[in-house]
Amino acid sequence: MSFNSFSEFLSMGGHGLYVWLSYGLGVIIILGNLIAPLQAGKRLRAQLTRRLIRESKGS
Amino acid sequence: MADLITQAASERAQIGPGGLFVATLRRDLMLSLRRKSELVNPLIFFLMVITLFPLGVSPEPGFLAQLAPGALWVAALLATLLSMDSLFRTDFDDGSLEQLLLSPQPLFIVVLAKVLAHWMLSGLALTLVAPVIAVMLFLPAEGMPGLMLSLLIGTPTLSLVGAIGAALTVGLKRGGVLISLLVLPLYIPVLIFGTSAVQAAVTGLPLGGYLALLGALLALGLALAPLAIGAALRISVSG
Amino acid sequence: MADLITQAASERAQIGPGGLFVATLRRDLMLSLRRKSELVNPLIFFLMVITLFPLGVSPEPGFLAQLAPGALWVAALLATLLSMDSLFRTDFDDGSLEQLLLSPQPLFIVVLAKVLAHWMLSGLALTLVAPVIAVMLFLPAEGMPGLMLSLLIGTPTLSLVGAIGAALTVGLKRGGVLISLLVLPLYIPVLIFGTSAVQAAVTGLPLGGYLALLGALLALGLALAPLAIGAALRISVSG
Amino acid sequence: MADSKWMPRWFYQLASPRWCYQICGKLLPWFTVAALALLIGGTLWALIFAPADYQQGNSFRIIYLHVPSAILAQSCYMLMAVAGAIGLIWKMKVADMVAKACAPIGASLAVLALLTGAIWGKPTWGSWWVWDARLTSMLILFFLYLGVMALNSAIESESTAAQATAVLALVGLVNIPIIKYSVEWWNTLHQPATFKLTEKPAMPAEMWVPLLVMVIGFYAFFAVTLMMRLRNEILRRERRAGWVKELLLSK
Amino acid sequence: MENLFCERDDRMLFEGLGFSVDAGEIVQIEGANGSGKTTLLRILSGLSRNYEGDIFWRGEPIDRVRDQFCRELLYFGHQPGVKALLTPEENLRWYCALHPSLDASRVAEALEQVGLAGFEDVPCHSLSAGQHRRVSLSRLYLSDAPLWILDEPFTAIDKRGVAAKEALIGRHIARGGSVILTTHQDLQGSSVVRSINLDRQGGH
Amino acid sequence: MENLFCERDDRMLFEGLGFSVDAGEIVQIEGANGSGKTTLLRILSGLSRNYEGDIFWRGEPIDRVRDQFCRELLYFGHQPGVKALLTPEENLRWYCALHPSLDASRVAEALEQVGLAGFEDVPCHSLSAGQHRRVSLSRLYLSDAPLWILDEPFTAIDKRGVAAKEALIGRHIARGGSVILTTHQDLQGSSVVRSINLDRQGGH
Ligand code: HEM
Ligand SMILES: Nc1ncnc2c1ncn2[C@@H]1O[C@H](COP(=O)(O)OP(=O)(O)OP(=O)(O)O)[C@@H](O)[C@H]1O
Ligand SMILES: Nc1ncnc2c1ncn2[C@@H]1O[C@H](COP(=O)(O)OP(=O)(O)OP(=O)(O)O)[C@@H](O)[C@H]1O
Ligand SMILES: [Mg+2]
Ligand SMILES: [Mg+2]
Repeated sequence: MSFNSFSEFLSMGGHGLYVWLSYGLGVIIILGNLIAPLQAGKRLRAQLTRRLIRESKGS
Repeated sequence: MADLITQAASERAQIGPGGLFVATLRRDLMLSLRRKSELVNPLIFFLMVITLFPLGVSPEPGFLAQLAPGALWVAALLATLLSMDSLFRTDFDDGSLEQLLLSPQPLFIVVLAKVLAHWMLSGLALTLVAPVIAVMLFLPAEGMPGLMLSLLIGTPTLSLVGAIGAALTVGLKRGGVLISLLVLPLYIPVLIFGTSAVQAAVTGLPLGGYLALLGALLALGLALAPLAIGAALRISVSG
Repeated sequence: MADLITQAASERAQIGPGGLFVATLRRDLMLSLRRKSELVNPLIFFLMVITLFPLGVSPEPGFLAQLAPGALWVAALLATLLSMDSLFRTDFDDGSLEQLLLSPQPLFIVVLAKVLAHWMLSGLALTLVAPVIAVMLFLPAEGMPGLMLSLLIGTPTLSLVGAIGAALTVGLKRGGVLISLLVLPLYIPVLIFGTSAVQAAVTGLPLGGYLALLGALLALGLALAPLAIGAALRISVSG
Repeated sequence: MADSKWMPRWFYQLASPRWCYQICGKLLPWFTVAALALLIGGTLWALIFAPADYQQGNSFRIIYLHVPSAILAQSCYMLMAVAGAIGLIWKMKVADMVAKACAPIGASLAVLALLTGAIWGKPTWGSWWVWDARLTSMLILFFLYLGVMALNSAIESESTAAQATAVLALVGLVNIPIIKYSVEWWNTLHQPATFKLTEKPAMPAEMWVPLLVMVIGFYAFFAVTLMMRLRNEILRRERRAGWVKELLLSK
Repeated sequence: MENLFCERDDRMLFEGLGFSVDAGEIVQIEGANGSGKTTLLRILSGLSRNYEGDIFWRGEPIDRVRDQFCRELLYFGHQPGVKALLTPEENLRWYCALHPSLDASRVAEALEQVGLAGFEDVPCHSLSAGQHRRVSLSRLYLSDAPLWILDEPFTAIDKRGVAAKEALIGRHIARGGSVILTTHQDLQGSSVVRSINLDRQGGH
Repeated sequence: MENLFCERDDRMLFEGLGFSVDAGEIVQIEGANGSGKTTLLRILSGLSRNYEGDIFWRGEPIDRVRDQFCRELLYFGHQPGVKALLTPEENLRWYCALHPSLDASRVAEALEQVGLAGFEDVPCHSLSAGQHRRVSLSRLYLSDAPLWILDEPFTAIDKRGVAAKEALIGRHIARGGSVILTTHQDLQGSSVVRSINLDRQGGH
């Protein structure tokens, strides 16, 4: 444990802005990379299923 | 009976010159945006120049800052010049230009719309990204307003003058004149006033005079260039 | 009977790969020379850049001399890049490229001839006028051999690599890519070694190492690029 | 393909989109758990327990994002080029899809490396950007990714797009070491080590162990997102195949 | 349109050529490849000014009434004037803005009539050669202009398409319009065709 | 040429199409605009690889004998492949270097036969539309290749020109060559024409 208090942890010895900005970006990019394919997958499945059902009804 | 036909046309809700202006502007913007792969996309060119200078010349901030005003303006000028050729050439090649010249609407409207579209994707776009690029070249913050204002007022003149050259050379299949040689001498004043304005801004001198000169050039261009472009187009297509 | 036809063809004095190379080289050179009005004529571009820098940046000899190696190399690089797009595009548009791909002769011969023609009118021409331009930019006389040698060895690589980008994008009507974006990252090493060679020559340091590196890049390009270009052309036309 | 008889069996299996879809589905939960555990544990360790650098203070903690993302951005390019080559030579559809899925991930990681580097640069060097060797070569790698993605999206026919992209990725792959060395050389020539990146051996164990954890975590995370994208891509391209129809309708 | 009179003098291609086009008339310019058909049509439409002689429109020299003439003319040249990057609909909309004789409200209908229904929003570069030309030809369906000048309008069009175009020309004639056209195919359905052969003329 | 067999499978345009071309045979691909004629010819000639199915040349899969096939093929596409800045003769000379089946010694003769005598050293951009295409067509006079694939070869050519081309195709057939072509005009003189209609196929 290299911090004595939570506020010290937040301020990161004066470099808080930089550290938290970086980690914020890191979280955004990692989550983005997980959420984007998940949602794309959901949309794709729904779309393909809808088309399949339409086609099977049509014929 | 024949007169009936003509009458029918005039009774319909007609698209006037304003409509034509908007339609042409939209069409040209759409064309450029769809053809993103256009080689001399001025923005890409701009970015390229900015990446290459530190790599090729020197990555030293002091030197780059000194270089920045001139390099930015030279890049803007080259980007405009290089994208100029295609302004009328694609229309000429696919036959749209003939149709355009056969329109009963005033020619200068279409011409102005085309030049405006060109400027929006070259001059205006450059003006908007210039601050970012200036930061990467370490231009002092005081220079920014001067840079943006001078680009904003100066680049439309570049587009207008360049279009005259493009119109004169559009019909040439072989040999003859070089659009760059025609146009470059006319660009020099804009370049000089433009960089002077930026340098004045950097050193904290007043830059109103330079901007007024750029504005005067623009007014002159707006008044005369559309006529010249129209006449040049008719001559080129007829040849 | 059908075999008779084929036989007749093989009995005739045939034009071999060497003949094809020469014929293509001649054709491309002729085409470029006839179309003098081509905007991105590398020489004109080069001259323009050299005129614009003293006007736009600063006419001071000391500053210009410092700028010269980088500016010359950046101009050479941009000139190559800008003229690259038309290397296969005109052939694609008028249908010659299809014919070229259907030829039983090895594709890399035609490709090499086309790249050579391109280089002769860009890289080689630039190398030949470079001393004049260098003098105008006050490059010290000691830098000349370095400048010319580095341009001579470096620019063919630019043409070869650029041709890969041109071949990859030739089929694209719409959207997406920028040949510059594809090719520029690949140009960086040549730019760096090239300017380093000139700067070494100016300061009197040995430049053999840089030239050897440029030579190695050229050898690599000569070995690999024709294959990549051929594959890219087939892919582009097929799409 | 007829003339690839000498390829081992697993290669054939990999080449089957269906098999690949299923195996990815089986592996995904394991990798997800591993990635989450490593990344969360590593981050806590990095932020709370690792000691501050005696020179750079706490801004040093950025390294735990910066270095893994930089390493991954490079590995990802290599994977993309190799997959592209396999697709080009053996006409293996799955390899094409892997290559296509790699590009956006790699580009985003390159962005992360660039941004964290830039942010780190401000307190350390006093400016957001300098034309330093590593920075420049990372920027160029990012441009390469952009080119690959742009080319892929510009070509309408999917097989043509995959082939063209593979050619570009391969050419770029040859060039990456050249860029790296040329840029480094250029920089050390003109700008003698004004800003030297901290060297690895200088780091005590309590600093580099969490770094190792983060790097492995990033690899696991990369595998997760790659497999998710790959599964989507397989579904999309094989939408006319019987097994996809069955799979979709069974739900 | 009461009286259109046209007289030309050119050195190489044709000399002393003179003819007039009345309302309800089709004039077909004939001639081998390179005999000057396109050249003549470009002169008549006012695109090319490299000629000697006089052209009259409704009895007036054409230079005097250029504006009126442009308003009443529809010209269709060798090049279709279709932007490959735009969709058929976008292409036509621009033409409607350009030329008041084209009726913008009927664009969809015209596209359907040339068989491009369903292709409205496909960029033209992924159309076939014939479909590409059909985009440009659909201007004929929109046009109220009395005079049509058509340079090889049937190139690359399939047989049913040609028949439809001929019917359209017939209707135009019936409404009192006039047409000057060139084509290497025979006009089949049309009745009032007067043809002018350029092969007889000049030294070619 | 004993046996050319070709089988294709494509999603949108045609499915399950299969045909073979023998020596001395003309196959005419028919279909409305946009029915896939050009697409089919490009696949057959090996330009387009976006297809599923097999094509055989003299009994071998075409990918195996690509080289031999190219040597024996003459392809004529929608775009004439003529450089506007070169003269007809220069254009042809390059083609002769490109393709061994073209006989360079007969260039002047071929140009005369397509009616371009006197235009040998005029740059092609000042030729008329039909003359432009004739430059490219004159390759047919030079070619010894057994298989000709011609995509609308008669576009913009005048009637006499079309007759001459048809005679030429007839002679090629008589010598044992084969021709696959598309055209929207009727073939008049030729006898051994088998036609394949793409309109019947597929869902288009
Ligand atoms: C935009 C700015 C930056 C970029 C693009 C960048 C890029 C990179 C790259 C590509 C690596 C190599 C990773 C590997 O393969 O091992 C790296 C490593 C590293 N960077 Fe940065 N960097 C940037 C700024 C910084 C700053 C400001 C610092 C701190 C002063 C820094 C410290 C480090 C350290 C300590 C390593 C690990 C060295 C090693 O393991 O070899 N970087 N960076
Ligand atoms: N590059 C392309 N991308 C997508 N679709 C295309 C492309 N080229 C052609 N098509 C489509 O494929 C179909 C067939 O085109 P093709 O050029 O083969 O027709 P065609 O039979 O030769 O017609 P035409 O008689 O007009 O020459 C058309 O419906 C067209 O819209
Ligand atoms: N730009 C030009 N410069 C010089 N001569 C030209 C030019 N354009 C055409 N010609 C010549 O003028 C003559 C007539 O050309 P034109 O295009 O009018 O022929 P056309 O009758 O339309 O033929 P086609 O049936 O092939 O379209 C041709 O012999 C051609 O060589
Ligand atoms: Mg004509
Ligand atoms: Mg076709």
